[in-house]
Amino acid sequence: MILSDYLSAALLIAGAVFFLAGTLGLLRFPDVYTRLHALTKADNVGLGLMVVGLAVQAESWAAAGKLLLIWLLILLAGASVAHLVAGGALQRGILPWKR
Amino acid sequence: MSAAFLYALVGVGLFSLGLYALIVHAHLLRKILALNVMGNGVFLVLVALARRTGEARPDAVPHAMVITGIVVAVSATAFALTLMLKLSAATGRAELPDDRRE
Amino acid sequence: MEAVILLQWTFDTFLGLGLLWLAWRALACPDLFRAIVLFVAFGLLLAMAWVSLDAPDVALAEAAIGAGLTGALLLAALARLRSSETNVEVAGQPEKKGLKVRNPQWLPVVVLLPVAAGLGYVVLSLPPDAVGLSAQVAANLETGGVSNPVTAVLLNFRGYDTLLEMVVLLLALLGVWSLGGAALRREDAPGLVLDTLSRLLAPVLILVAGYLLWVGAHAPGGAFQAGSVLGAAGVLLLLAGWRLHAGLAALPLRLALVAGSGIFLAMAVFTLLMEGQLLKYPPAQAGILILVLETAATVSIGVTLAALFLGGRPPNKQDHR
Amino acid sequence: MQILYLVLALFLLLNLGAGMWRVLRGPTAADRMLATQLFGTTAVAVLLLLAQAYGNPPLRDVALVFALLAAVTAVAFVRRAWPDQETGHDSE
Repeated sequence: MILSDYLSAALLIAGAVFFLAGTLGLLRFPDVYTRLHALTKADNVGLGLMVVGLAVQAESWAAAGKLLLIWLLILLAGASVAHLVAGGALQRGILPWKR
Repeated sequence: MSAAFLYALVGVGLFSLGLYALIVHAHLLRKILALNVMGNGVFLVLVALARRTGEARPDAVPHAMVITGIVVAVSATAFALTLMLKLSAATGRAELPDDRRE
Repeated sequence: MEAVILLQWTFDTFLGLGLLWLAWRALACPDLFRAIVLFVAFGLLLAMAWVSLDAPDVALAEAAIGAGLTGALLLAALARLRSSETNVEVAGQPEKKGLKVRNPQWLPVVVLLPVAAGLGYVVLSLPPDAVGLSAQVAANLETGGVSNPVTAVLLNFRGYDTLLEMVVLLLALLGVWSLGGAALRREDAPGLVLDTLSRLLAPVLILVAGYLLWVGAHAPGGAFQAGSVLGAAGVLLLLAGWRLHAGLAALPLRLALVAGSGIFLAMAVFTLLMEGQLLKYPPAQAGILILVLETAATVSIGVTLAALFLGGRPPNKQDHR
Repeated sequence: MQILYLVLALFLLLNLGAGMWRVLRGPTAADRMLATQLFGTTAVAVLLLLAQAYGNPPLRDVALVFALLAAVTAVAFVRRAWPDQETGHDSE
């Protein structure tokens, strides 16, 4: 184990924690709008941390770039889908949750 | 038993599940899903058995067959869905006529 | 090493159980929409199974088709089914109809249990080590023109399979088109977000299709994977409200559709005349010939899949007059 | 390191299994669709981990295709299959 291994392991584990948080949010949050947060924030950060953790180990700059591209694409897809779903849900009269 | 046989058995299970659903369900969309599950079961058996080469590269011929199979399956599914929609537009229901009752 | 093998086994077991469970739920749950969502999830899990079985070429095809096309096709069909069923005013809830099963249910179980057990027995009785055709593929790879064995099998050693497969795709589309024109549905304005998404993603999708086509010669990838990604690009554009210009819908579209099988057929005749054998390329030129074939096949597969999603013959110029 | 990659991949797979509960439960169609979106993101992470664990870089291309097509099914849902009246509870 060298320093970069420790760094990579720490980032990967942090990413997994965010994924766990995202799944918990998906299961525990009370309505569609709040669940959107769990998916678009926690999971994307989790994937981002994992991508950085793996990029540290990547064999070349091109491979690291491909990892980054994958993350950007997921961000784009997640953000757009969240917006479309939230807009559609409002249009169909699903009321946001109130305490 | 190696992992190849585990997946081959899963493939057999998927095929049997699909076949059961194909017989039991009346709705055509469900039948199309069942056919797809059956097909994926067959693909899984083929690819799993291609893995029996030990440490060497898996057999490429079943892989090639499955790739063409996946693309053919999706186009056949599209055709089946169109036929189903045609039937439903004509008769108002996406089910085959039940000749026991009429 | 022990721990790694144990972890792989655990992963494979969970994946296998997950596949069976998802398939069972998708086929048994009462709501059709839920069944489709579960089937899409099943496709995603299946792609991981291909990876676990060391079949990255298959995983690529499954990722493109299972994640993108199948779900879109099924959801669009379900939407049209609902509108047609409500139009005709069928008694009873259309949602509930998926549940209706024919009695008696135990009969198929009794018949199918021995079938399943027999299939399982046959699979388990196969020899645990079998090289299959991999030795022959490896031995002939030098003359194949490409170093990825799957591409070599698809385009060279068993090229006639792929030729006929292109024809099957075309036949499926002809079947769909023969059932009538595409439903002229009024598409809502896509809105800023969807418009931007499709404008950003479509070029990247086409670029990745080209990349997969190119790396297919020496790494996982190839015409089918590239064509599926191209088809997904078409589906995304169609969903965003884009339609083929009427001037392009007649001859150019049809040319793109038959390009794959047409060029394949021409190549078959050519090699038959030159080499005396169907689709037997001269080893020196095999690489470039395969690339030409794959490019044509990619375009045809992509356009065919997008046209299948549209679900009918696109309106011609003549129809507008 | 290989063990860590595989442990994390397994962990994410179990995470997926937990997310399935939301697909089954609903209550709205949008919830089910969102859960499959989670599937896509998690599957990408699993594939990247497996690529590293097995030292098999082409698996990253599979993850790339997943990432590219993550939106297509959800867009199809929003544009086509989302019923106009959503009561907030599916007819069970």
